Amino acid sequence: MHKRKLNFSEAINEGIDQAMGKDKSVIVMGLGVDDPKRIFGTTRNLIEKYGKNRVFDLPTSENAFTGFAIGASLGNIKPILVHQRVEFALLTMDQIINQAAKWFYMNDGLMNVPIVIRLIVGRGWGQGPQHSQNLSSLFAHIPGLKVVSPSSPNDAKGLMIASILDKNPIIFFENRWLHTTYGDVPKDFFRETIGKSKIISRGTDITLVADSYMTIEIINAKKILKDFNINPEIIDLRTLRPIDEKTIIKSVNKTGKLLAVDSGWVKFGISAEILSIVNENINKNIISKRIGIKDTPIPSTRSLANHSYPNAVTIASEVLKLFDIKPKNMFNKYSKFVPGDIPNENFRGPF
Amino acid sequence: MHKRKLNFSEAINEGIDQAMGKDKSVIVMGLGVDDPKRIFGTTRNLIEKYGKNRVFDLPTSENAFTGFAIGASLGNIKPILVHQRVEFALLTMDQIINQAAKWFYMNDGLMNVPIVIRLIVGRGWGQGPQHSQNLSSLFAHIPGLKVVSPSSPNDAKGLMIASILDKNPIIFFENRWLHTTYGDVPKDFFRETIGKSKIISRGTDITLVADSYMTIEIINAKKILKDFNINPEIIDLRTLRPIDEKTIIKSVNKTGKLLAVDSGWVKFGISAEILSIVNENINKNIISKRIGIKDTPIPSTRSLANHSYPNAVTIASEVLKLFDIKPKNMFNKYSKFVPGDIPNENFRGPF
Amino acid sequence: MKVKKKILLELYFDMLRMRSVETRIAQEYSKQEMRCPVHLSVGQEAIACGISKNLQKKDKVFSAHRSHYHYLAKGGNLNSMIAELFGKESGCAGGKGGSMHLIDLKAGLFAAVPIVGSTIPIGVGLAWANKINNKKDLVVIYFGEGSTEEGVFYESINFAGIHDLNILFVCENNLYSVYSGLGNRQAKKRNLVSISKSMGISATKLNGNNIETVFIESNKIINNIKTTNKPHLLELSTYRHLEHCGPFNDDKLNYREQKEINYWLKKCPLKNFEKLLLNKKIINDQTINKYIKKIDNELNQAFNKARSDKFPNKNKLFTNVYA
Amino acid sequence: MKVKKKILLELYFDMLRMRSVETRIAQEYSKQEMRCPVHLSVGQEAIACGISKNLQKKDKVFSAHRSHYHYLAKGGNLNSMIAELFGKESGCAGGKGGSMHLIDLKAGLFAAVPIVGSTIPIGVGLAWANKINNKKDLVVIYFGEGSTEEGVFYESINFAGIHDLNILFVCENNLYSVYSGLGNRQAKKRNLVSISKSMGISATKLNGNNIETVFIESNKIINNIKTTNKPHLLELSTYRHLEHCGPFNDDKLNYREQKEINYWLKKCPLKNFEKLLLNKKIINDQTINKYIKKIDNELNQAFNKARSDKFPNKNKLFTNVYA
Ligand SMILES: Cc1ncc(C[n+]2csc(CCOP(=O)(O)OP(=O)(O)O)c2C)c(N)n1
Ligand SMILES: Cc1ncc(C[n+]2csc(CCOP(=O)(O)OP(=O)(O)O)c2C)c(N)n1
Ligand SMILES: [Mg+2]
Ligand SMILES: [Mg+2]
Repeated sequence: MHKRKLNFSEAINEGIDQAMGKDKSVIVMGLGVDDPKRIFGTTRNLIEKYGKNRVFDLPTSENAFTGFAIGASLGNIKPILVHQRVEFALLTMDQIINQAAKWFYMNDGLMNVPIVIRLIVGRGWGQGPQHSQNLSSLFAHIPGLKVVSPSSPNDAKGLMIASILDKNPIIFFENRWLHTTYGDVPKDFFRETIGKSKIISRGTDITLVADSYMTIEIINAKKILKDFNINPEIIDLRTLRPIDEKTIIKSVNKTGKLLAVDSGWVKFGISAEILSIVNENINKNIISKRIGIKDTPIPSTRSLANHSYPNAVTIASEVLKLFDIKPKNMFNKYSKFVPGDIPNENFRGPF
Repeated sequence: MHKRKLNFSEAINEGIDQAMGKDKSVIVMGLGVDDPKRIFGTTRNLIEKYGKNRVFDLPTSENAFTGFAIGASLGNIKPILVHQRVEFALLTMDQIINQAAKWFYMNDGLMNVPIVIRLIVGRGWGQGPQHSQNLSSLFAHIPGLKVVSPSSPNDAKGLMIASILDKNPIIFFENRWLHTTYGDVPKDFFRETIGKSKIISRGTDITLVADSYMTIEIINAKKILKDFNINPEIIDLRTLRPIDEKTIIKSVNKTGKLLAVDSGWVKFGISAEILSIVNENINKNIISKRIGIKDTPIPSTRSLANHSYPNAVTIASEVLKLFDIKPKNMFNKYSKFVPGDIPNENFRGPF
Repeated sequence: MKVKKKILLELYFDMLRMRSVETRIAQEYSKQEMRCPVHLSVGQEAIACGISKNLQKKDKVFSAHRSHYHYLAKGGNLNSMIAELFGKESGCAGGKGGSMHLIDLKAGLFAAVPIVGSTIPIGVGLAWANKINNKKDLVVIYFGEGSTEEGVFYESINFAGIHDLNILFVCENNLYSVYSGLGNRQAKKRNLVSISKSMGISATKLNGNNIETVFIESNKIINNIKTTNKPHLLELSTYRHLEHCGPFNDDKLNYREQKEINYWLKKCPLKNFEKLLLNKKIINDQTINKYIKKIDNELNQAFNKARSDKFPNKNKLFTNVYA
Repeated sequence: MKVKKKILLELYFDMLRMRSVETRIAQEYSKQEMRCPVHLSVGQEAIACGISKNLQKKDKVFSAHRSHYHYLAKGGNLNSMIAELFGKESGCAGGKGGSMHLIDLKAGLFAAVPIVGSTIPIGVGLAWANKINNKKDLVVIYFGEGSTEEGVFYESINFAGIHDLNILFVCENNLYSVYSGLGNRQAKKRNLVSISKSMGISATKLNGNNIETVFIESNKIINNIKTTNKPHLLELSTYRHLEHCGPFNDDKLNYREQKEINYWLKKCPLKNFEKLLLNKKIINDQTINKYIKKIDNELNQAFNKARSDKFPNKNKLFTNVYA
């Protein structure tokens, strides 16, 4: 397949665009999907190509319009709904958890609900407590939902297409800090498998597991760990529900050590599930640990927010602790791996 | 302290009643708090004693009235809000997670939000997918909330009083099947400590951990396990956030085995946190396992719902597996420990 | 508009059948074979019967917790409904839903759910899909006046108004939400019809206990929706005779004044219509008895069948979680 | 009612000050020291200034994402606000909130949050507490017209109407929610004043760009609320001059027609009031310059202070999670 570099938001855009081109029933809906910013570029050109009848701006009525998406899906429409912040979806938990997740089950298979709900999470720029949460474990807990959370442009496109083609309600997480990151993406209409994680790099000493943006940080952490002769195996979860237990178990069985890096809060979070899977399935002593967003609401000021989130250096330091290595001045030495309050030079405030 | 037998709902009622008697700022609000059924008896006599100005029935506007509770708490009122089903609280997740949980933090300590939100969970009687979920992990995940989940009438009263006296937003879980269970309760105005679990019975062979109604089931499971010469230690969590790590770690360190029984779904659930705590803190091989509600929406018909929930026999069987014992006919032999679709003779439909 | 005798008889039969179904459920309920909550609609027959008579098979209906009449009047299968209440595999939702999750796709009863207000936006979404797909089918969304206190109701009618969707919103105003009267729930001066109009969608309030009124007026309204492609909201005053949930009369609880109860019992849609038809000699006792027998037979069969049908096998717990 | 000269001058000064604050923020923003989203209110000065002039210190105000004017006009501390935008420890929320979480308890600015509609029920809750506690203080809740599409808005005014709470609801209708005009969001025939009245609470629509109108009418309305103890909803038409979020003018994006923009720029509340006062010889250029200087000084100080103030120490991350 012919590939070229796209950034994450271009990859999502291309996935949606191709799916809309192939299937007239696919529509896009959400606040601002047709506005000049086009949801961080992810809905670029769609209204121009597919018109007002397939790209819908909406009233600020999140709870109802999640219901509209469910209802439309019962009428042979495939809605892709997007919230610019995961927090807005908290207004819609009844529709997502009580209705969409259970619809197919509660009518015992008569009608399914094929919708994709895109939830944008993460830091942005000084967004503060109500605009920078992650919250993916709230959705991953619910049977009936599938929860997808890619880290690379390739997977963003491939999983977006897979989500649109899926027959179930899909929660699709996008970290704001990924939108401006580049990677190879095939031009074709292709899908990645929902429910399969990916081994980003093989290693022998410890298994590092993450999803979404934190995958970028563990890849950087690996570079740091090289200086200490530690060779981690890196797993990008890609899907949170169903979670790919096999790959995790196999890897930790080999390395004997595990650090699960959580894109959200640790307590009752994604990383808890990972440790439990390992614990239930591997019958030997595994040194394991979690790291994630600090257990507080997330402050706006960068002087505090920078300490809220894990980064390559805090991750590497955590790994080193598991090897009983306690080096000094990690932050000075590896400052180039500490992102500050923007992920890269392409990223500008205020969003 | 003088004690007598009360059932769980009477104990809650007494706790609220005494708190209202001592503090005029305490009010009760929710759909039906003053109606003939009085929220399964838990708000009995309150309107008669404290009048219409402290016991409020409300319009069916859950999202807004959660906001009313928050706002009232800023005006020196202490609201106790109740939802007869946890599912109704899904309409209020913005107010609970974005607002209440973060209020004190986001104004850096200027104003706190002392509210108690009572969420009734559990099976009832053929309630089906939208009226019998648990969902406690959704709340336990959120810093800024405290999450309480008692199993005994004593703790129901003591933790209710502690919750009302607390300065933070408290999510108070009550399992419907507990309301009709009896236990000793002191007459006095007393509190139990939020954040402390309780060792229900000491044992040596395995640690069984649960909260809420599942504590009843593990106590019964212990009776079954006696026949197999297995002596479990039983921990009743009582609080989910902050969770009492110490007691769990100490117990599992001793027994070397762990079964966490989840009142909700297992994946990304409460039991995942328990296994992770053990895994992170105990540096030896621990045999551990989770059991909870089956990973599907919960059906109405008893012929299926009876298989959704763990019970003493499925719990005991799971424990026996960890000891490599695979007895037959467990269900026949121990049928008296299988609850069917009602918890006891006092319980009647339709709710 | 004068309603034909044939139609009058059918409307009467429909109402009698509805009433008999609920009465039978109430009688049998104490045997504790139907082990799920039931919200019976006794007293509210005229609404579902009157409206459904104007609906076509392809029109779609959404309902909430009190859905038996909406289901049956739209042509829902009685056997499947009773079996669902019994929790049997032959139930319309395979036993997984119970009374609060009725469905009959053939009849166009698309969904009923017990979260107050929750089906309203879903119904709107289907009507929206119809518009996108150039389908003219009507969507009827039934809800109680309690639902109109939920924010999602306003969000939904706003959207229906913006996009001119083919929807009939039907508010059955029976004055109560569980045990709560209107006093604690709605301001005295509140007026649903004028709220609706101020949000840009036309609306009407009618006596929901008069089957002729409901039938005739909803006929006009439905025709109007189908020709103008604009939504309409219909508020119907009515009263439930039994308790909110369960098989009994709960008047002894005194949450409703005896005077009020008497007033509404006198306005019983079935009794009054029967009296009218008897007076006008459109029916006689013989016909009524014939009807009763027919319905009783149907009910006996449905209950016997439900009773003897199988429970779903325990493996069914795990089926249809994902499509 | 004729407004005293002294008051006219104060209103002018207030508006000029508001405008200058936002303009300064806009100028400084590109230095990327204020690293949080800012929603500037340029063009909407008359509303907060006119209303706040009628408020007492003990009256409480709630706001949303576009809150700078509500905060300052109510007497919020400028230094604390600018420091908050800089993310400094001396900020009104210790740097934890940023521009979208202003608070000044002394001034009665109780809370601002960026989830659209979310403070509305919280403000209602405070007014409810006031009623329970027999306090007569007024609660003012500001929100944009976008908030009136959220269900929680309706749920909230319904309750305020049932319980007769002392609340002034203020809807600043600037025609846009981010880049979206009213077309996709509200039916053409929608009328907020009449919705509000149909829900049982009185309401008025005013020109929000005329400070005298806002001041005089809100004075009457506030007095009326305080004597009748009944809520009121005030809708004010206005327009924002800058982009939705951020420091720039974004007219080149063409989501608003140039004709419309010109129309509203001509209706600039500050310019027009200034012209009026100049014509009436109530002020002259000298006074204006004096005002400008005074404000500039205040702003220089606030920005210098914010710039030199300390960031919160990293331990502060963990403080005030629980009370
Ligand atoms: C969101 C939500 N809140 C509360 C309930 C509890 N509840 C069940 S039925 C009902 C009454 C609703 O009244 P109405 O809509 O008027 O319908 P009616 O029962 O009168 O037919 C309530 C409040 C619920 N099911 N869902
Ligand atoms: C619940 C929710 N949905 C969407 C958003 C995104 N958002 C931020 S400001 C805004 C505009 C709201 O418009 P309006 O209420 O008219 O206020 P204005 O910006 O015009 O002052 C929106 C939609 C949000 N913050 N919260
Ligand atoms: Mg009703
Ligand atoms: Mg606006």
